[in-house]
Amino acid sequence: MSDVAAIELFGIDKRFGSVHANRNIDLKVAKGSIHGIIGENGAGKSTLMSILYGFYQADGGEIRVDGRPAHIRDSQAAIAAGIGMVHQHFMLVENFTVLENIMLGAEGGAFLKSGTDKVRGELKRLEEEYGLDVDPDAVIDELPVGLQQRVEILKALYRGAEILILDEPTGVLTPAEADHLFRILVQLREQGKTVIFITHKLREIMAVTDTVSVMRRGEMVATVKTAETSVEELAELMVGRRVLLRVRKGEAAPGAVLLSVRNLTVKDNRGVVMVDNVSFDVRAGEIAGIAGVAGNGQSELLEAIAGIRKPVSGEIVVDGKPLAAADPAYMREIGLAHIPEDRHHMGLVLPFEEYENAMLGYHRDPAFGRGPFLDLEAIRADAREKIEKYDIRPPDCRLKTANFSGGNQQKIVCAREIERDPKILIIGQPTRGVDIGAIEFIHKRIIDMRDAGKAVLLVSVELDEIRALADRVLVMFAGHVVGETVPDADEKTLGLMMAGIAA
Amino acid sequence: ADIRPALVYGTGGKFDKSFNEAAFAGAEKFKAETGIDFRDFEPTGDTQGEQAIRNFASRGFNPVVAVSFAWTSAIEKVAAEFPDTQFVIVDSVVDQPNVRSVVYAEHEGSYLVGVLAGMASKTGKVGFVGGMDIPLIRKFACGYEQGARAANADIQVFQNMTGTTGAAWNDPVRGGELTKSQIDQGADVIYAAAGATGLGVLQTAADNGKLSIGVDSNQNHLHPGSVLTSMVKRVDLAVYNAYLDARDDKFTGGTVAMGVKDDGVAYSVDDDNRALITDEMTAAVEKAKADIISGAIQVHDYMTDNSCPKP
Amino acid sequence: MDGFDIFVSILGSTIRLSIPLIFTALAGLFSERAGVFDIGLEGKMLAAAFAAACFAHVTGSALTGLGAGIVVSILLSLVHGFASITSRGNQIVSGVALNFVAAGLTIVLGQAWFGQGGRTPTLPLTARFQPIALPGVDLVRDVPVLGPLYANVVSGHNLLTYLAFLAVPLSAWVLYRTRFGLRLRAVGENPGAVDTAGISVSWLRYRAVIVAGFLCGFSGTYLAIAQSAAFISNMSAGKGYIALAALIFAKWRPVPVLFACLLFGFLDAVANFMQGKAVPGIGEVPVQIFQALPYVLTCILLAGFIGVARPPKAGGVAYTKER
Amino acid sequence: MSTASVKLPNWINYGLMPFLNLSVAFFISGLVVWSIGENPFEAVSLMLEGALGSGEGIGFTLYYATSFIFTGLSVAVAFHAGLFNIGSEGQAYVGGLGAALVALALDHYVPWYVTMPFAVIGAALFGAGWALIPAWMQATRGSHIVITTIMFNFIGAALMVYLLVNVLIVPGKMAPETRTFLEGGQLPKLDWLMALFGMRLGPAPFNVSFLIALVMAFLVWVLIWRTKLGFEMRTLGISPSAAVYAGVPYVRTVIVAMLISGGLAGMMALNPVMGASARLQVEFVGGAGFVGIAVSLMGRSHPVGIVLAAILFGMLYQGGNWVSFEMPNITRDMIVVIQGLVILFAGALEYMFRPAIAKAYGRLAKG
Ligand SMILES: Nc1ncnc2c1ncn2[C@@H]1O[C@H](COP(=O)(O)OP(=O)(O)OP(=O)(O)O)[C@@H](O)[C@H]1O
Ligand SMILES: Nc1ncnc2c1ncn2[C@@H]1O[C@H](COP(=O)(O)OP(=O)(O)OP(=O)(O)O)[C@@H](O)[C@H]1O
Ligand SMILES: [Mg+2]
Ligand SMILES: [Mg+2]
Repeated sequence: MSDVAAIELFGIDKRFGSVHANRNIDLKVAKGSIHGIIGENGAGKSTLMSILYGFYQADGGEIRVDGRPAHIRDSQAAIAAGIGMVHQHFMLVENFTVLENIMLGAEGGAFLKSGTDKVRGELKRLEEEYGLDVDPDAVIDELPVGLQQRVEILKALYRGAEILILDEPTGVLTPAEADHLFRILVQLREQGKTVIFITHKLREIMAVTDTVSVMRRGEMVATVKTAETSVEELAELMVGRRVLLRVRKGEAAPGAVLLSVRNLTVKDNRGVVMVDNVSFDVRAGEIAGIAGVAGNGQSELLEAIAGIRKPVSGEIVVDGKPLAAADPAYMREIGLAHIPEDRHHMGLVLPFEEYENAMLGYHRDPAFGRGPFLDLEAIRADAREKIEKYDIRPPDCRLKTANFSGGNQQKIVCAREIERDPKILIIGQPTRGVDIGAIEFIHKRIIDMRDAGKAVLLVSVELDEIRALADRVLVMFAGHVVGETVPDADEKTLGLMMAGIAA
Repeated sequence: ADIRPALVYGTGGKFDKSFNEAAFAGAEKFKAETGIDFRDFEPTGDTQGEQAIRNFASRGFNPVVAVSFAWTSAIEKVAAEFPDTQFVIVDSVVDQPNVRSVVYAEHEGSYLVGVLAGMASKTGKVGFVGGMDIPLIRKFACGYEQGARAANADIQVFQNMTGTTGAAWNDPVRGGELTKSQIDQGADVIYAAAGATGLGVLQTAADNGKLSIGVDSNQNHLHPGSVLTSMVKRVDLAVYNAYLDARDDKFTGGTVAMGVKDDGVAYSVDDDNRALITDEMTAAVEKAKADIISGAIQVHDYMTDNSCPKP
Repeated sequence: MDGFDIFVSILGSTIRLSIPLIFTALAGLFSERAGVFDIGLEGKMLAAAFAAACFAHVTGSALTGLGAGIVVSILLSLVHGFASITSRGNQIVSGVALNFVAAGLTIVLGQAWFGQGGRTPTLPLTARFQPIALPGVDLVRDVPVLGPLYANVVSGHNLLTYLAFLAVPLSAWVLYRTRFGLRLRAVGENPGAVDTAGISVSWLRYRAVIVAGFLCGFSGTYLAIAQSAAFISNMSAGKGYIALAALIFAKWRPVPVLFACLLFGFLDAVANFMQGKAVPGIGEVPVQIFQALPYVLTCILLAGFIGVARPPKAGGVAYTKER
Repeated sequence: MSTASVKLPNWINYGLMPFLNLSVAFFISGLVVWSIGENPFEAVSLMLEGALGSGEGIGFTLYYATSFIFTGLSVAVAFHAGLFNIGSEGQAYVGGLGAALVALALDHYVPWYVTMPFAVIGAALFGAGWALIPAWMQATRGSHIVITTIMFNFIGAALMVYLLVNVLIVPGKMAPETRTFLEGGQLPKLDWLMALFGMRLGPAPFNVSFLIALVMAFLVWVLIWRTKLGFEMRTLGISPSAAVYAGVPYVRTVIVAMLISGGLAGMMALNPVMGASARLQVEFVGGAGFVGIAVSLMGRSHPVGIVLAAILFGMLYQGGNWVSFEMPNITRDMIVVIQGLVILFAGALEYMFRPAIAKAYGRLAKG
């Protein structure tokens, strides 16, 4: 690691319409270092890196590579400047082979013949050097995500990247794979290459980086030497205040089992088993939390319980009655409400006016209109009531939902589901991308639900959130519930469980 | 009388070198002779015809001639709305006092060109390519077949229709393909009764060194030396006569049938095809013509019973 | 005429009827594999036919006609490209619009220039692509079986026909063996991958639609000045859509495109031949059955009953980085 | 900064931009007219005169508009559910069969107002029937509805020609069409309506189906914005994933939306078949299904917008007929060109001016 800066950014600014994704950002990345960047969802990390990689154009600011001003008009220029990037969402052509993906853009001539031989040779070399082995003739579609990411890394290395950007690479990796990745990163550093590494996971930052920068709401709030900081400090920097918000909550008074999952197995869209023979119960008056690293089957589990995804086998028992073919409408009818983990994708229809979203999913309720018709007056009155009660701002039920901020959008979803007064509430990532004030409000509501004797199942990748809310914690890893513990269990135990190491 | 003549073509278009162009020629002839100009209109679709006919009538055009059976219902309607306007429909019959219906004995004319085809064919196989598959075109085909058989009892006649909608009048590509198919099957004289589609028939026959027979207008000049003859149908006369009668206040309604006898249908001979027709052929076809006029030959009209006699 | 002669005749006809489909379907292939849906194939073909006929008429040269057909067709492609690549408009709507414009404009201009109701003047033989007799035709004509096949099916077509058959392996080669082809296939599946590889998505897609225009230029020219001797209004008569069907039927792959087009051409040829003839045991089969068959087959394919037709993943969507 | 996500006020989105787009379309049309040696201003004034200059002209304009309202609504309903139905053409064609069968069956026995409801149902059922298979294929087999509806347009055309030529044709008649319906099978003209405004309808076939179209426009409005089904359709149309979450049954909603869309397209047949020609003819739809796409686009898929856009296209049609009659050098196909340009500029190039406008607006708003 030297003092020469591989990358310097001055005053980078970027807006997407009304969203100010990057605000006047300065950053310096030392040559031959591993530089971590952390920040909450939506903080602007990907945007910044995409600007560096020429994928987006900044509205203002300057980029220097190796001390020289670089005009990175497009990715071509970035590649020429020795920058490679592994995107958060892979940029692979899924029906191409590994070979074709690696060649794309670096074919080495108008005809493919000569290029393929070169790629094969180079792949062999990289495989030997870093242990990055992958069958060059495999079709991407058929590779597990871990290997797909490896292809992305190979792509960058094949193009001779001196500076490698990895945007949340570990989200899709098993702990073993992640460890392998870290070894490769260290190896790259030893060869004098520079690595920029984005993650949410503070542990990873501590484990592998030399320097870490923290982003919050589009701003670069700090850059510190990893050796001189701590997880606690980073967390505080990231969120802007002490994280461990302990909501006041009394003792749980668990009652009868309301929701019971029996030997559930669920596959994702690609046909991969994501939930593998999982069983657990949730009782009235308790919050069961499911902790785990993102992508370990929590999403699929929630979707299966909500009736959105058909399980392969197993059953879901509500209030003692096993359900045959569940669908979301039926689940709502029997008193199971669902706050989905992605409000933009599922929970809301953004172009709808607020009141329309305030009844989404409950629109067949006779209270909202007789027979086939909608009673707009009743619906709007109901929406206004919720706006009032949840302090949703601006208080206008005729406003397009897209025009509400993230926190208020989440309140719209919460209000809709909680105010139905369901028997069972299942929640995914209730406070993702939500500001502190709204977090507290939402947490309070969830506790109220418990205290009112409802069964609450909470899924969150934020361990702190789980520990603050849950009465008992189930840990999911690789599709299994690997253990159950109390929320006060020490962080180390929990972390190990989440990594699938201890039982 | 002072007249403002109007003319509405069929959907094949004014310059189809065939049916519609014949009508145009009649109107032009009238104009040249009398100095009275006419207005014409080319509808591109069925729904447009009625509007055009009515437009002419309501603006005081008189007489209004509509060529093509496609305007039958239109004339029925509009003639009732404008009882003081005189209408002419060609190729169809509308029974109203102010409508003159001009129909042709196409079967007779087709019989004559059939005789020529039968004699000109070396392979003993001749073809017929029709436009839209309607009784009228079957009438052409049936007359042709009878004539060809009269010339050569063993003749084989291939028969194809281009289509079943109005587009069939304007599809030379398919016309050519059907012709090629008939040529491949051995036909060496092909008769096209298909409006503009016939252009493709004549073209393909010429390209393949075979003979063809034109229709409605004299089409011999289109491919000199390849078009054996044309079955001319004097649509020009229908238009010309209507205008003339109207000018002379002699316009009458009712049905006018034009056959071989009144030169309403005929086979054409000119410099372009004279070399193709031998004296023997001339003799035979002239005899057939005389026999038709005299009644010695009764050419069966398909439309009387919707069937064609098979040998 | 025996069965074999009929067979030879139908094969010859199949080839003639397939040629415009082959060019057009290949055009669609390039465009759609690059992620730009093109239901304006019909319009491009028509416009090219018109331009080819006009220029062949004025200059008396078939090659000039071909050049004009190609240029006009590429111009329309560029409009489609502008709408769907640069303006990120709806590609279906753009295609529909161009079909309208081509159908109308060819007639309006044709009528204004030639006064023949949208038709162009009939071309002399010299201004058209003429049949080419391959060497040895007369020698082998009388050889049983192979002779007629060679003389009537293989030989005796015009230049464009042979080009169409060349275009298929050439397209396959371009698509699977060249840099351009690799990138083109990639951009239809995941334009992000292409973009992050430092390749301009827009320029790549523009090149793809230009190739599509180029190929439609051939199909239109074939219609007007090889297969016929003039432009006739609406002479494409839905062939663009049949070609589209063939493209789907072939699952967007070049060699299967050839066979799909030949199949659909064959159906058409059989329809022509079978007209008015009775099939033993069934009776006369309405021509409409043959006309509808390509579409019915394509639907059956699309319904997944004969394999799955998976369109290029990014097809029909404009590429935007910023939401 | 990118302009793609700049929000613009409604008057720009729904007023200025469509106006600019239309203006360009007409400007280019004018160039075409000018290039063939005719006077575009004369053409425009003739067009307006033909379309609006007399009771008869207005009658024709509204007659054409009626067809476009139906097909425009048809496209819009599917569109709200996220489905691009370009099969309205074929659905209307087959719908004509439904209307004609009812008219042929009843016209001897009952007056038109008894026939009418059955004809409406018949036309809608047949149109919906023709949309059913593509809908089913989209819903359950994932076949792209754009492609399948194109295919079904052609299959429908083949079917209808077969039926007209071989089954429905009047023996001995030339044209492949049914017999003329008696009065009991005809929809009466709206002379009285025109008379209210002091105009004479003349022979224009402006008929009762216009009123049916308006009723349908209202019902579509109710359906889309006032019913649970409409809410589900819109949810599905905007966000399929949210629709899953909300328990909107995908297969059922897709099929129902397409059936309604096909039914509306089918009803279009009432206008030409029972309102104008009083018989079923080949190719009577004449492209109205495709015009429906343009109408729906221009009307922003809102019934009021659709009615207005349909009237605009009706004016184009009737005005175009008039122009081609008065200026023989301009064939009626000029209208096809104008339509194409309108679809191109108001549809596909909808956002052509957006960046420039957004920039100008941004500057204005700031300054
Ligand atoms: N292409 C885009 N168009 C419009 N807005 C965007 C786009 N990409 C990102 N944004 C917005 O910019 C902001 C920053 O997003 P970015 O993806 O950079 O965040 P991030 O820090 O990478 O978050 P995460 O941890 O979830 O990946 C967010 O509000 C996001 O919604
Ligand atoms: N996609 C969008 N389209 C239109 N307007 C938006 C969009 N996203 C945000 N806005 C507007 O920008 C404002 C700021 O949005 P942002 O998500 O940054 O709010 P925030 O400060 O993070 O709020 P919160 O704390 O509630 O999350 C919002 O109030 C909203 O009006
Ligand atoms: Mg990110
Ligand atoms: Mg926010």
